[in-house]
Amino acid sequence: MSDFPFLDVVIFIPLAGALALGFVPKGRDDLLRWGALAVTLIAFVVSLGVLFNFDMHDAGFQLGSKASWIPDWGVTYSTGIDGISLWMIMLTTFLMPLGVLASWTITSRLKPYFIFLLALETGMLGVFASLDMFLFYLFWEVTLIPMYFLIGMWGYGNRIYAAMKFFLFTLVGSLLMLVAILFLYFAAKGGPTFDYTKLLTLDLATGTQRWLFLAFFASFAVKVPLVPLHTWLPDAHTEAPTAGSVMLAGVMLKMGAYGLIRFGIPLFPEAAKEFAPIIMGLAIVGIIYGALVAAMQKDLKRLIAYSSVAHLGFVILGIFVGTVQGMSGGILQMVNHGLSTGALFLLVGALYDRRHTRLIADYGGIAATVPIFAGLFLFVALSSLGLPGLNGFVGEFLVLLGTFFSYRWWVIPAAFGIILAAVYLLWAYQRVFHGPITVEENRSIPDLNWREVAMLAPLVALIVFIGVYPKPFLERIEPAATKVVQQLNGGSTTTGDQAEAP
Amino acid sequence: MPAFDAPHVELAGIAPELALAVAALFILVFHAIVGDKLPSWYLPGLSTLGLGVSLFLAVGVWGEHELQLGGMVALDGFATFSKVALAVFGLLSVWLARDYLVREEIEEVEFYALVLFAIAGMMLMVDAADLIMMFIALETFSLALYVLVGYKRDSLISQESSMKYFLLGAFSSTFFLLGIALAYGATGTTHLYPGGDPTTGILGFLISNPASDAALLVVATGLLIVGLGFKVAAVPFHMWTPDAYQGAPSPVTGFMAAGSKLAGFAALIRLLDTALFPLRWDWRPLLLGIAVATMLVGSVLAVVQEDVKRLLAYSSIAHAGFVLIGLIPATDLSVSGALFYLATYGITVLGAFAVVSAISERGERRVRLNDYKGLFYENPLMAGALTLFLLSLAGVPLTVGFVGKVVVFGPAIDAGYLWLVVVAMVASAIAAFFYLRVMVVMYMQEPDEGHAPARVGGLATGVIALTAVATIFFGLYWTPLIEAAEKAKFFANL
Amino acid sequence: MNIEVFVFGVIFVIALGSSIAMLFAKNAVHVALFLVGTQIALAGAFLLQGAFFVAAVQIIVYAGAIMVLFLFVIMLLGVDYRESLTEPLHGQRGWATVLGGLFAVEILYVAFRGTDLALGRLTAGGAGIEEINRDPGNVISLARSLFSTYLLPFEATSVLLVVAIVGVMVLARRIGATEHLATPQSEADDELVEGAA
Amino acid sequence: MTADILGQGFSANLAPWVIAIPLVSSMVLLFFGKRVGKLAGVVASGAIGLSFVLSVILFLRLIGVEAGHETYNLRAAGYHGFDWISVGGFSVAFDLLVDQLSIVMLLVVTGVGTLIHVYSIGYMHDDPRYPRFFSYLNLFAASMLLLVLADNALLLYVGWEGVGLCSYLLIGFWFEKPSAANAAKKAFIVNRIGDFSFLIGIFLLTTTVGSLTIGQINEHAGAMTAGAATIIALLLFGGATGKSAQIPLYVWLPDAMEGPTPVSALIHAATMVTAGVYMVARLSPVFEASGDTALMVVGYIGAATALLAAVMACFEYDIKRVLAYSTISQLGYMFMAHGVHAYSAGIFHLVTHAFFKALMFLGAGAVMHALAGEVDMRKMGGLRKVMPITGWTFMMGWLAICGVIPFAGFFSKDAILASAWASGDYAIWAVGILTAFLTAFYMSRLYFRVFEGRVIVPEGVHVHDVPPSMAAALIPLGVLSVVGGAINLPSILTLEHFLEPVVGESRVPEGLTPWLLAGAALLVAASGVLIARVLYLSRAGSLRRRKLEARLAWLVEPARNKFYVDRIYGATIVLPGKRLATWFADRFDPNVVDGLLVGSGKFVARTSERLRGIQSGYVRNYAATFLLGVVVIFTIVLAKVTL
Amino acid sequence: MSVDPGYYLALAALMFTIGAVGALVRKNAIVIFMFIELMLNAVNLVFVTFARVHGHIDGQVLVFFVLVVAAAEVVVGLAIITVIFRHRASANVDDVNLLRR
Repeated sequence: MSDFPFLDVVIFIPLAGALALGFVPKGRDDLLRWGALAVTLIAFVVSLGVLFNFDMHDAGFQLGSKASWIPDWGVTYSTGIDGISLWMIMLTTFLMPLGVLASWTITSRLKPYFIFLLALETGMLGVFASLDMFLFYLFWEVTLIPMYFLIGMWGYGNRIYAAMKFFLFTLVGSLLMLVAILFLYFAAKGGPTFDYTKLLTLDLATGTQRWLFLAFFASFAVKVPLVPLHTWLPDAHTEAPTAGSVMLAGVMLKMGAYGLIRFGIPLFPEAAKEFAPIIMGLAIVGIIYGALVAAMQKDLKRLIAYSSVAHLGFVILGIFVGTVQGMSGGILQMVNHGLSTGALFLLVGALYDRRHTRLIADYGGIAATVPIFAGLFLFVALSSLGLPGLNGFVGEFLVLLGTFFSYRWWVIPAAFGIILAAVYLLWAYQRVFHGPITVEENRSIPDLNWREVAMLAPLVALIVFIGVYPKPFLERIEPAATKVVQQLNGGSTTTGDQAEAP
Repeated sequence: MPAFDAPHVELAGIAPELALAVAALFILVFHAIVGDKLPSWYLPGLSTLGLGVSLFLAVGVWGEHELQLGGMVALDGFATFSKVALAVFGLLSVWLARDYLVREEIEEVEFYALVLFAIAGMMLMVDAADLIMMFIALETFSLALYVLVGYKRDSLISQESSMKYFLLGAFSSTFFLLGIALAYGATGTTHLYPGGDPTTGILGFLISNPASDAALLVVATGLLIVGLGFKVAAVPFHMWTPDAYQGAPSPVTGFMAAGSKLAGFAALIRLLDTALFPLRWDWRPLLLGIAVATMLVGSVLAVVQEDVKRLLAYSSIAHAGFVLIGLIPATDLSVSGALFYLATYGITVLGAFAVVSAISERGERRVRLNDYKGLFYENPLMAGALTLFLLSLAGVPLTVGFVGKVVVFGPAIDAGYLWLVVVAMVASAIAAFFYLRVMVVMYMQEPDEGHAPARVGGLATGVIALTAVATIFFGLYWTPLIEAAEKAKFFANL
Repeated sequence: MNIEVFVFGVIFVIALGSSIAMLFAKNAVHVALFLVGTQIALAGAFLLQGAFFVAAVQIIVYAGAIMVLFLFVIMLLGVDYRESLTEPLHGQRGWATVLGGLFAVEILYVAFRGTDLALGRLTAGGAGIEEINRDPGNVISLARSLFSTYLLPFEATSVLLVVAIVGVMVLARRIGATEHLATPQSEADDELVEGAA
Repeated sequence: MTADILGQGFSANLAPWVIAIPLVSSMVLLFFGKRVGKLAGVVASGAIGLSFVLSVILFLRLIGVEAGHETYNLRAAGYHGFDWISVGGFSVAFDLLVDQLSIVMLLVVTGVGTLIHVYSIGYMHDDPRYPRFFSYLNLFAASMLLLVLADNALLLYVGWEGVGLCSYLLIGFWFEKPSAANAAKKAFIVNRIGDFSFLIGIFLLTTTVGSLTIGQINEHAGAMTAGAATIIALLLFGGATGKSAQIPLYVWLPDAMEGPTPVSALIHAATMVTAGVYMVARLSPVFEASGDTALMVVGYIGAATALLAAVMACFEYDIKRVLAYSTISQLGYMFMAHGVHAYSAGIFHLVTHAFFKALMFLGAGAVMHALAGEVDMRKMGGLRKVMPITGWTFMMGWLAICGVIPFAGFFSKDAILASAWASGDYAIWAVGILTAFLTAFYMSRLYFRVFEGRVIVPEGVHVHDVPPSMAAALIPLGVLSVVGGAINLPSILTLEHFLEPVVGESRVPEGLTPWLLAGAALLVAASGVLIARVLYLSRAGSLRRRKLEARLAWLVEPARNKFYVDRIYGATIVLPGKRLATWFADRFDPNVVDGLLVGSGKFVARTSERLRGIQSGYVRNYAATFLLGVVVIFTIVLAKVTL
Repeated sequence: MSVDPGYYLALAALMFTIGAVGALVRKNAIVIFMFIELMLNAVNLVFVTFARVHGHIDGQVLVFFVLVVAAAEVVVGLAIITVIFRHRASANVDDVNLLRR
């Protein structure tokens, strides 16, 4: 194992890149684009160092560093990852170059655009690597600002409303979390501390746990988003520029689920256990409701946004069922959703670049004009609807299996969601790609170019890879997932080992 | 009756104030003699010198701890910290004002003198250990501010804001004075702290007498809170704030928001958290109510404002509410948090008004929210700086505003005022909305035609740069500031 | 009936009477005159309580200098200006009455009970002042106090007065007195004026 | 289990190649289709042909194991690929299993598949998306082979959904037609509903058995309680009703005829739709473990489907749809067989059905090919004269399905009827015999209308017989339809005994009974053919038809409307679902959910707007507010002090 | 027998109240300002009264400071009012409401 601080370096590469981009002289748009691409690629390469140095047999935190920061308030710069954060970080660094590629078509105000995008990456990476509550909250909030500007400045028609809604919804949640963090800070044994690992040893009364958990949950539930706090998502997704949507869906939504896994459950296990049925109920409602609402959307991006609500419902369900399968599946599903939905947004973005409309009604029959595009879209849609052999299935299956182990009946409505997923995705696919061409402009849409294919190819490859051989992912997730599940269950794990009659 | 005993005059405590008063008088006299013969920058130069000396003198007594001048002033860390902050605010305001005054072609001499006098008054306010001293200090800087607010005599709104501020200010000081009178009636003294005899002074009275004797003092406390509440713009004594902030010249608004708030709060903290600390069960409910009302009214009303200065005025009301949260627990931690908050809020808000002032164009024609359309494209640095300040005001991490919230809300939570902090969070969320609105206008709307890019003077740029750097720096590394605030103990610490 | 009580009664009636009269006088000059009346009555109250010097100052400085300043300004602005006593602001008078009434009740309660509440031990009242007035005398005692304990506030008032002077200089200077002051009225003002109209 | 089957000593390491070859070919054609061009058909056929060859080798190896042994043992070989999903105690590997049952399916899929690929070379020749078509066909073959070879239920499920996907792709191959696009979507979604049931069945298997390998499941099935087994079996069967188009999920199959005809032949007749039949046989111990309940359901649903579809087929004019209903009906037949424990009979019928139904579909395709896509039987007639190859081969298929001795269908159908009789469930037998009659009737109707009698062809169409590539598929299939029954001729090559180690022994009637039953079957077949002949080939046929139709009006109308099932589903599930979703999407979400959330924000703004008025600009108002504050504070303070 | 301080305080209280009410109901800025002076006077009476009650001179000293402050306020206040009057030819505070809402 190398001593090189891969993790810390990878967090700050994008920030450094953003600063560097600030010095690019005016009018050098290409330099900005290639520079941003280079930065994100370097970050990805360095993150591979994180991946290869990761010891999969260690369920604890590794590869991090710790430095005193504000001694008076016990704030430290403390990082470290386990198998859960590892994949979140990989997902972020992986998606980011694709996001930059997707931004090739942006022509106005490139400099701030890429600066915000890169700053966003640092923020997101920081969220996943922080082991100090203060640091975590810092990164957590900091991600809001670049995203706010990305939506508000480079978004589409209703972008201001969307940006505002995005910011305020998430802010309200996170402010409550801040209160809880401060409470924890003072409640810590042996003097106030923001140190996550020390806070883990807290033994809070259940009543206290309850409201602290709810405060954290408020923040994470908005981010995930759980029904009924999801309404910012369709707006934000729809109006954001392509890269924004990709990052938002691909990574930022995971921050909520990640937060629940990292903080919600381990810090407040009893409360988490208590609220688990309610949260699972919300998750299942989200699965069904998201799918139903998605089916009726007239706007492609909105549809995908609602599908995210449904998908994240699976993630949350998996997290709270209290089985290793569910937890691992939920975590894997986070990655899967990032890939699939990211790809969907990239595709819709490419389509928008060509026709400047996202309305389903403006399309129809374009599979004939853009076969590569149609094929890729179908492929990604299939991944999204959980076709076995592609990534979505592995995650959803494990979640459902995990659910089945602990909450037998809940699996029925949840699994019903996979039927609905087929309904809304295929129906939308049919309306966009099948049938005769009704709008004349659609006859002359150019198919995907090399750049777009290049940005989708890695996604496609991973979608297949995870679908066929998820082992490298699962074996790194499992130790950490097991730990969290043990915390949720108060020490014991439920696995599929026991055979019992129904 | 003892014969006249000449007081022992120690000047260490009030040296910074003296330096400022001297500097102000010197400016007036020197200008009267020399007139316009010297280059005009000598005036801000002199002011800077005076403020610098004052700052130096203030820092020089850091760590000392005594009651001086017949118990009239307390030389303690709390006062010193506040004075240093005030001197810094003064420096920033003077530099900022210089460019403004040149642009607006307003005579400068008295402006600097008044600013220096005002700061002297504020400094006296923060170290006053006697109610009547406090009152005179209050009146000194208030009078200076009335004039400064109306300094643009040719502007109707400047006059108007001056008159409103003045009338209400005078009105409120009668209540403050009545409070002093009742306190005097209750205790027979206006000193806050015991001198040699531990039973003297209001604090001594409270310690040495049964609580039942303090009833009149409680009433007096209520009136004192009213009077100082007016200064710090606490609801429902805030009504002057939007009008005065909007009408005053922008640098003055910034100065008021930073300095006047700090001075008022410092006095309030000194009063409540030391001298009247034994009465905390009586004043806490008042402060709780005021804090809640202040936070909510400030942030809710700001939502629909169309004038940036007015918007910032409402925001300053909301911030007053946040600072009040730091007063309520009255613990060491909460007081240092409040001090930290006041100092950093001052820097941030001065920065914000510096930007507002810099881009407002001659005659402050450009202060409506709509005038900021597309500012980012016209002047990215200014827009960026304003964004930074607004984010700090909104309490977004990486800015000092966030740290301020942490150090104020944290101790409150620790002291069990969880619900109060939750209310504060609600208010913060509402407040975020209007800060975001400004950003929306600056970044997400297309610029209107017809605005020539603002020419920002060198000093103003410097102020903006300094405050911006401070906002970020202390947002990332707040150790020095919080350490200082934590060491800023009262003369009489309970 | 005790002479002090009688005098107090007269003072009470005059002070309160002219205060109330202030409320209803239409002409500002009349208001000023009633205020002078109140102040003179107050001076009497001061005398009654052994504050001789303060009583004198009250008449000379307050009723004299300050009120002359008021009258001066009133003259400057137009002596024949008669204020209409109708109330243009909706509800203002009602609110003022209600709040004033409540405030009066409360503060009266404090006035009567306040002394009891805080000072039950000082019913002897006044003895100390009489003592001081005899020896070393009212003025001497005041002066000693002013230049020892209250030295700093005393000096600070000088700053206060300088501020006031400078302020008045700034405000009273005629616009255009200096050649570079011909600033046009700002646009923002115009907008506001239109908005108000 | 794994250990001992591996010990059986034949190597299954060819098994993954059986799947991989068509898969790779499919990918090549998908990515480089343009470059491959018209060679695509050859490549694809070659790939699947190679798979067939490998399958034959596997088959020979499997039989070879047996050399020198008289008793039938389970002959199976496993192939261990890699761990697929492994979390906690749950683990599923990418393992393949070759045994008697899967080898039969393997041969059918690759064999019939190859023929249909070859046929498609001619049939799809002019299609602009020619390479894509073959890519999909290959992909289908790969998925189907995975389904067949899967060693565990989850891998089976992968293939299961994979073939569903390919079915979607191929039904919607001509996506420009809205009806095709609709049919594709419908097929996928209806199948998903079945899959949902299947998946939950898998979950239950996981918890009850603790493993998902076929061997483990079948070994431990007996240890389950009857209740558990019944629930699991029914859930699994739920999956089968989707894939194999049984009541209540059969509705997609008639619509699926929108796809190219080779697709109908391959997927919707010979292979994919039989996946359910295969799966039930594969996991038969689970069904057995439930006592009679689960199998009874299987049998009755099969019977009901068989009858219902047959009735519908009698009144249909679309040539492909008749075949589709016939397929549904025949699949029902197979489930009937399973229902009476006669799994091998079911599989037997599966095989013969694959031969003759693929043949007939291909024949129908040839007809359509010749008649410019015409599908209405009323516009055809006497075609055997103009397209002899098609006509004669079709006749083989017709006779086979009618159950005329000695064609393939006779044997398999007879095996089922005999088993039904032997099981003592005479109702099923009765339905079977009735269905046999109806089958004979409607197939004869089709055959007579299209191939016999007066020559009728659409105007302006030059009718031509099939090109060689198509003939190359028709003729072998014709031959198989004739002799296919031989694989289960007693004491020659008995499929039944061959499968016995996997699916158990079938109960067969003894003594004279089988002969009587066979006679009865022949009789009904003959009468069906005869009636059809009277109605469709005789001169007074049309008049008699009209009379009969009038008398059967109560049946004709509903049957022509598919017994309104589509409409009922539409009105009870699709429409309310759509309405609910629309209400959610257009009303509830924006107004209620978002309304509440955004409304709280709007409330703040409104409050702000309202409170603004207090800041009236009148300084005296400000003073009043100030005084109000003072009074309030005074009140609070006094209340506190005096209390 | 002297008058109970409570009555002096009561007088001061009433004057203070009248001052406050007057400041609320009158429209002329100068008049309003005079009412504020009235309130200051009332406070003075309180100081003097408490000085007598406590029996020491401090309360009377405080009156001086009030006086000085009042004088300074008057100077500045009247200057402000004059400036406004110059521009508007009105001393009515109700006319001064450009800044609102």
